[in-house]
Amino acid sequence: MNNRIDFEEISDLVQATKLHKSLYVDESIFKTEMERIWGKAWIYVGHTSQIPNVGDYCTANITPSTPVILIRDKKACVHVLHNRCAHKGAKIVEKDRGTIRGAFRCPYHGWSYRHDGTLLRIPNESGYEDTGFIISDECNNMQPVAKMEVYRGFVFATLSTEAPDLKTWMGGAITCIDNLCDRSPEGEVEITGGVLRYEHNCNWKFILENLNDTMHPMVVHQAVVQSAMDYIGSLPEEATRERSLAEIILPFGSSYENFEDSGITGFKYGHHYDGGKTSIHANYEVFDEYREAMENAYGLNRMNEILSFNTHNTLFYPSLTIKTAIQNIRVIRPIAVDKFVVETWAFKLKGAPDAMLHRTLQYSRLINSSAGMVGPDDHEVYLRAQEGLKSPGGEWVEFHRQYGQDTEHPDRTTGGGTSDLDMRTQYKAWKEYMSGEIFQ
Amino acid sequence: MNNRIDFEEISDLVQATKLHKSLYVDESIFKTEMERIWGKAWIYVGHTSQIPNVGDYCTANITPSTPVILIRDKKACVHVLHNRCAHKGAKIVEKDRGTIRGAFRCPYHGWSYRHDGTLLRIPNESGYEDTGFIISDECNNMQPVAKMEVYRGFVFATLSTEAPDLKTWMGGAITCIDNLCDRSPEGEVEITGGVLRYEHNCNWKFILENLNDTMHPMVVHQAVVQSAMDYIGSLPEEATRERSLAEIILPFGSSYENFEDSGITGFKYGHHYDGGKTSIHANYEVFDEYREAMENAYGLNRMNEILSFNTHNTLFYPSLTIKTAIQNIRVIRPIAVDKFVVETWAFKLKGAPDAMLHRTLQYSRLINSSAGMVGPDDHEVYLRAQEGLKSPGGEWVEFHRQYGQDTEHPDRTTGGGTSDLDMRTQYKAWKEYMSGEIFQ
Amino acid sequence: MNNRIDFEEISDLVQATKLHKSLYVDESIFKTEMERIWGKAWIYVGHTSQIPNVGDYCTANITPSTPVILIRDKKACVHVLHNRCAHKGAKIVEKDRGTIRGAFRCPYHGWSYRHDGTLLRIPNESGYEDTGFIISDECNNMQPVAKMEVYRGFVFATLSTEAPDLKTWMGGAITCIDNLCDRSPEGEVEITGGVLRYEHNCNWKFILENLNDTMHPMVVHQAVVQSAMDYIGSLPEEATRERSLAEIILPFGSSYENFEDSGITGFKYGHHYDGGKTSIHANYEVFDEYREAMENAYGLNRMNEILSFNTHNTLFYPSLTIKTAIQNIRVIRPIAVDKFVVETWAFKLKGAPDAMLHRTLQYSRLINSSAGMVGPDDHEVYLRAQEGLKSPGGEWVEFHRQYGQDTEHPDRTTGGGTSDLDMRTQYKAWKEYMSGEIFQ
Amino acid sequence: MSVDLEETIRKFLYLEAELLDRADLEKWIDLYTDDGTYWMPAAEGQSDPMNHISHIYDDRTMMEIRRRYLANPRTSSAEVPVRTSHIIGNFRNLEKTKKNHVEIRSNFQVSMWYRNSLRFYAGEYVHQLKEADGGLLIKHKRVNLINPEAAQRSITIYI
Amino acid sequence: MSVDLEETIRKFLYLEAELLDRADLEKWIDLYTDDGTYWMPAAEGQSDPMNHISHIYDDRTMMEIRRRYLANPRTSSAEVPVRTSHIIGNFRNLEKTKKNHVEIRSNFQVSMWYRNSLRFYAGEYVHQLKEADGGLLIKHKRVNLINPEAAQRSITIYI
Amino acid sequence: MSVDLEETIRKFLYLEAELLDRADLEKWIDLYTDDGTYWMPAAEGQSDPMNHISHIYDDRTMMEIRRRYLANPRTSSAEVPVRTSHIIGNFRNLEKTKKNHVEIRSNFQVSMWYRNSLRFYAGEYVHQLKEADGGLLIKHKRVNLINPEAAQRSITIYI
Ligand code: FES
Ligand code: FES
Ligand code: FES
Ligand SMILES: [Fe+3]
Ligand SMILES: [Fe+3]
Ligand SMILES: [Fe+3]
Repeated sequence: MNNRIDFEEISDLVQATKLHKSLYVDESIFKTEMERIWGKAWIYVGHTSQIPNVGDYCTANITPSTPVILIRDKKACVHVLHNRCAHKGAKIVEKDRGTIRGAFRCPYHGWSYRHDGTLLRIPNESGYEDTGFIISDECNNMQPVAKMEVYRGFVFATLSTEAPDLKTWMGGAITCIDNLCDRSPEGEVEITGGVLRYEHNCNWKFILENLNDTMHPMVVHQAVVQSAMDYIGSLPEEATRERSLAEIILPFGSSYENFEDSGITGFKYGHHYDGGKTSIHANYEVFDEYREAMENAYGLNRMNEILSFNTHNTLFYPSLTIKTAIQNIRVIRPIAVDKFVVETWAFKLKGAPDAMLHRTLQYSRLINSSAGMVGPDDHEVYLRAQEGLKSPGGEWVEFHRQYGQDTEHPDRTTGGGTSDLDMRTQYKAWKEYMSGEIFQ
Repeated sequence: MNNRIDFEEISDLVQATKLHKSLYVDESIFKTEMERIWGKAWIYVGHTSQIPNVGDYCTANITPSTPVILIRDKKACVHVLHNRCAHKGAKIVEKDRGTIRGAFRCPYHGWSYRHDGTLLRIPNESGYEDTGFIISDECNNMQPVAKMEVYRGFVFATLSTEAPDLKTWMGGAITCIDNLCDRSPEGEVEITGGVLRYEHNCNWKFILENLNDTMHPMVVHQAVVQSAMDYIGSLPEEATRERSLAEIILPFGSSYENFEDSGITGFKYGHHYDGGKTSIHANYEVFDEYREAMENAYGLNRMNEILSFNTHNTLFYPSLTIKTAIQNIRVIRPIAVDKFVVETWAFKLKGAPDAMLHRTLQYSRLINSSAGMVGPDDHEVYLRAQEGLKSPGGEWVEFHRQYGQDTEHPDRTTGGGTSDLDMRTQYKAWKEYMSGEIFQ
Repeated sequence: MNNRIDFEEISDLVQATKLHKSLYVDESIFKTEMERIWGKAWIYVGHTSQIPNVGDYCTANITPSTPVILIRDKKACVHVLHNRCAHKGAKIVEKDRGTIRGAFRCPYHGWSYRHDGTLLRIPNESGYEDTGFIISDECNNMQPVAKMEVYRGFVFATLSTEAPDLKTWMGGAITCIDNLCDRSPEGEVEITGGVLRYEHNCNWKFILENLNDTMHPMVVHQAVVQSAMDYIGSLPEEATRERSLAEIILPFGSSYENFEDSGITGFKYGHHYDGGKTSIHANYEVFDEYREAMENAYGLNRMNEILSFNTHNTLFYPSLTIKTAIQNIRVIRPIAVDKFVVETWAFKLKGAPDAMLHRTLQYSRLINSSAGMVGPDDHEVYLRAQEGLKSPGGEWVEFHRQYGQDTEHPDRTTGGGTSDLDMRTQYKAWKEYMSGEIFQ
Repeated sequence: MSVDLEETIRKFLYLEAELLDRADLEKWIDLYTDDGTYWMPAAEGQSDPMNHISHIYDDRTMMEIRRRYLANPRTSSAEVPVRTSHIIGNFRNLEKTKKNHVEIRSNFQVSMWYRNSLRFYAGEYVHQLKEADGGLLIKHKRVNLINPEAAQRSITIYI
Repeated sequence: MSVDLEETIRKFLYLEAELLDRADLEKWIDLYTDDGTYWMPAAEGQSDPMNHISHIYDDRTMMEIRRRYLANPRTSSAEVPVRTSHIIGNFRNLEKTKKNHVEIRSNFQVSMWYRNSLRFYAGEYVHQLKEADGGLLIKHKRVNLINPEAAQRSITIYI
Repeated sequence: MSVDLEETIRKFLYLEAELLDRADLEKWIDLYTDDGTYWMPAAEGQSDPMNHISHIYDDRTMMEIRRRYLANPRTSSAEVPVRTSHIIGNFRNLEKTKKNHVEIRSNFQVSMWYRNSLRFYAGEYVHQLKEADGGLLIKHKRVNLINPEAAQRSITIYI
């Protein structure tokens, strides 16, 4: 009934400069990942702005078989509960989001639960008398996850009671969440404008490797950049609106030098970002109205500090990646060894002009949508790798770039923007989770 | 090549008042069930009224990989044969039903077999001379199942040579088959009006647990009952036809008290029924013409005895459930750990007015059809449980209701109508079959 | 992570006159076959006429997870390369065929490779300096298969370095390739007219058993032969064109005697053919223009020798079967235990009239197409066997026909045309491959 | 039969389909005559809704109950909405069956999204229509699935 | 080209589809001219039925044999019936190709139920039609599947 | 609204579908007005393309880039061609929205073959059309999928 892999096998699979192909295609490795990584790490569930009112809930899967509910109770506390009736195990809610008025009610036999998951009522309860059933036993509640914490509205949950507290786990990468929120003149962000879900027919790790893989855009996205440039070239001089629309695509053609300059910063537990001082999105226009609001809120210096901290993708390994300068996030939801879904959500910076939200949504639509002009080519190369890695024509995936040349700091590691530091960072964490070295 | 579970594991999975969730979601348990329960118990194959003439056959699957043929031979004997050619294993017939004129003929090399499965002819047989092939060897026949028996037209088969005879196995539940047949003024029933097949995307045990789970209708079927009552409320007084049509739905809103009164009766091997003295269908109209025919056939006392024995669902564990008062049956055909098909068949009571058949069919259509207003909500909660039981947010399914309060009789156990006696009865049998305690 | 079967188990599964059903339905046997048979035998990849020019390529799967590329390089050498980038494993080409101008270029990070697979360039290569990465290491090339050889344009590849050379492996069956090519007045054939792909939802071995199973046509193809004869009977005398069109189907109704006469010849490694002196296609018309070209090319005697060597199907076990007299081939591509694809390709005899190619294509269309009148009935009986062999109503597939009556020659075994010599030949090889007795 | 009539009928059936796609069963029922019926047989060429099982055979009573049922917030099978798109085509065999009554056949394909998966229903419609007050009403709608005998998953709509 | 002609052609193609859906190949063949042909190419944009393989390229001889074959009780692939429903739409590019001959393009989707599973065929039809005796006959029907090069499962019908 | 106009519109939409099926985006863009837009919302009944995410919301600028992008030989997701067949039907609710502008609704089913598998998209079109120079142009096309909120696989075409 169980074919998990041994701890000893793990160390052979992840070496200093190469990974074994089985990481991507082996079902038992996937199952083990679901237990030891996704079943232990802090996983992003949702944002409190999605559930502003009492009883509002949204749902998510922490692992493919761990559906949970994020809900706000009558005292405005938020809870992350397993979406499972304590009676005979029925999933309590089926929709992505909604509002629970009064109490949860299981659709099978009508057990009801408060917003915090505690049992409220069992219909015809007298049948349990003198049977050894203890109605007050906690096992009769909808179960909370092992731990949940909220940081500036970002709700994370873990299935491990041993996980360190959320801030410790985030480490230095927390500055990216701070930066995102600080980009609001009010210091607060809210999710708005719905969600895109993009089904990927490949292993979940491909997208994490791709986020800060700066060697790929020049190749994978060459066609769309050429197309945009070709179109721009065809425009009459006065077509400024068209030109500026088309320019949203150009950063994907940034040179290797540009990318090298942006640098990569890695943290414990696999988190990392590229950029910092600069990123490929550093040149997007700053709207006057926004600059004014920011300066009013923070003063010139602090404003400049905030806006000049420019990261491209920040990964909170393994589930959440943030584009601070764009104000969107992507969330990874694994499904099978060769299937996962990416959710793209947009943030509104409170107090910022609507035009910024419009740009965020435009970016999501053109770049991250399954019907965009960037995501599908990334997906295509993942598919190619998913198929190619089954082949006996090779055993390994290599990641030597700038190996041995990273700089260690007390709380982080930094390296060149075209290095494989992002790979080294995440696979160090992968190995530690999988071999049980981090926490149980 | 084999990952069956050990006998020892079984006892941990089924406890006095709770079941482990793996029973519903674990594929190796499903495979083991197919061998040890479905591969041993008497499984309902069909009814002799489906094959009235020589050569008539119908097919069924005893397990997902055990296709069999029920056929009537030239002497009017019925046989249950494996649907497999002795030569190279081709399935001989592909349709659900039909008539074999003369002999079975395998579509591959033309081996032919008599209605009883014995080999009739091999084309170009001379090639077998002096090869050690013994044409008269029984292994060259279409193989019969280990045992088959017919009771009042109901054909059961078992793949176990050790199974007790059918009547012993049925025990006291046999009275329900008797009652169904006795409800015919001629003492005979026949299947008519075709079959509905309903694909369930969940474990087969959910429907068996639901049959006499009297705690669910008030909740699961609340909406349809409300709808019918709301509609009835909207009718003008004179709309008696409409009102009586709508009333077919009301029993699904019976109160817990009503259900409690109907009682549950359990037998060895997992069989059980609710009702007896009364059931939720006890109040359906008895047609005058029918009452007359019955009284003529049986006399008043015996007629009343027959008609007052009112059971709702009688389960012959694990494959057949009968609604005597409705005159339909449902047959369970497992397919995978999360898939099975339910067949709904209607019986005509010979000598009864057509209106009774019409009502049976109407009931099947409205209640049991995949497009009905009752079945889909039952299916929905099974789906919820199938998903919820994969969650780590709980390990068990509980069934404490009235635990320790059942009454033991020599040949049966009785308990309250809202008790979990139905669960206790079937999981006792499940455990005995799975641990090899009943018969091998 | 691995559930291959033991060598000892193998010998029990294949006995002198019967095969165990698990060969067809057990997934671990299928996986083992892919390693030990398809991962070792010489597998047909394609024909050099498909890639006439520099850079032309076509692709194929040697096993379900072994995609390879057949390509012609600048010196007109052909190569069989694994379709996998050495960097991170992406499949390099995705289409069935095409032309690589200049060099292969991986779509992910742009590594480029010469036509022979050797690494040409890594973009931004400087990142690999001082990292221990050795750019000249062969592991950075697109890997060639273990061995490849070409015989008269037929390209075979093996994943085993221990395989004997191709001619040795082909043994006496090689005369069929010679005969096919010699049927061209110029001694050369070329693939033309595209390919038909037919998805079979059953185990790959069924079609190999069927090729020279002469006991099946009279039964399986009885309907189409009857239909053609019925149609011919309906024709007025003068309808000679219609009659001759219809006659293409008649050989499938050949009598057992005819088939017996054609004989079967088996070779080491599982190869075999039926016919030789004669075959069911021996009576197809020889076009005058063709006869003339042949006589001019070869002289009368040699021409007669060539044309009178008449085989029906010649199997190069396990991947290629040739109809020399028809000039088409079928190629087997396994996908899963119950799925494979058959490709049908037509050959043009260089120097022969177009009418012969038209007939070849007509034959493929009517007989081998998934929309033909012969293939679908073969497929139907394979489906029946695939289902029937899961049944517990029998354990074995028998093949006694003329057992003990074959004639052994130094390099081949001959037997009656309706014998099971084809089965004995291929399952001897199956057992040797699977038990590791042939080569590793 | 005039082209105009057929065009009118097409539009009417498109309207019927639109109401189903919008799940507006209240208006949809109004398209039926008081004695109107909806039939989805469970066997190929089924001749009889009474003596043989059907998937659905609803008169207006059952339509009225079903409409309420499908809209009821407690109907757990409807917690997740069903979304459909009907394509009706191949209109043919328009004939007058009796005074003010016509019958027309068409083919349909219905794409359905439900519980995160896509499903398809296909087959033939037979509509018996009644002309009344210058408009049309449905006397009887028969839905001949191409697979009426197949095992069906839950069907919580009219097709 | 008149709207009337196009409407007539539509009705004619609906009739053709109906005969296929009813598996009435006898009547279906009668819709073809004596030299009529049915072609399902095996490659996108295939120019030639003779020098390149096709899935089907039947003249009336092969139609006559295939009709008998599919109806023969010994045809094991037809023991379980095939059921289909055609939708034809997007009629376009109606043009006169020569005297009494017109060509029209349309799109089709065919839903098929066979051996307990649902399948779909989709693509484009090109019909070459001949006007004769006030009626229409099919001179040539070309079936451009959207996936002519794909591995196909058994196809035991005309699409 | 005249039957003639509707017939003209149908033909126009069939032409639009044909250009999509032939992947002739150059001609397809020419069917749009200079300020024309193509919208595939990501939510049922979505009211707004600006403040809510969409799958696609392209003006001519993005159409022009996308057209070049899909035809670029370096677009790896387009190395294997996408093949489609559109069926448009159930035309309805034709109405004049302002001078020279009409709106029409229809249902669609698109069968797609891509990377060796068949996919289906279904839903409702809303076309806002402008009459110009005796011909029609698309001012706005809205594609209401039946499952706009579903997780989608890569969509490398206009539907
Ligand atoms: S399963 Fe939830 S109340 Fe019974
Ligand atoms: S498999 Fe039945 S006759 Fe050969
Ligand atoms: S995977 Fe091929 S270049 Fe990186
Ligand atoms: Fe990218
Ligand atoms: Fe129920
Ligand atoms: Fe054959």
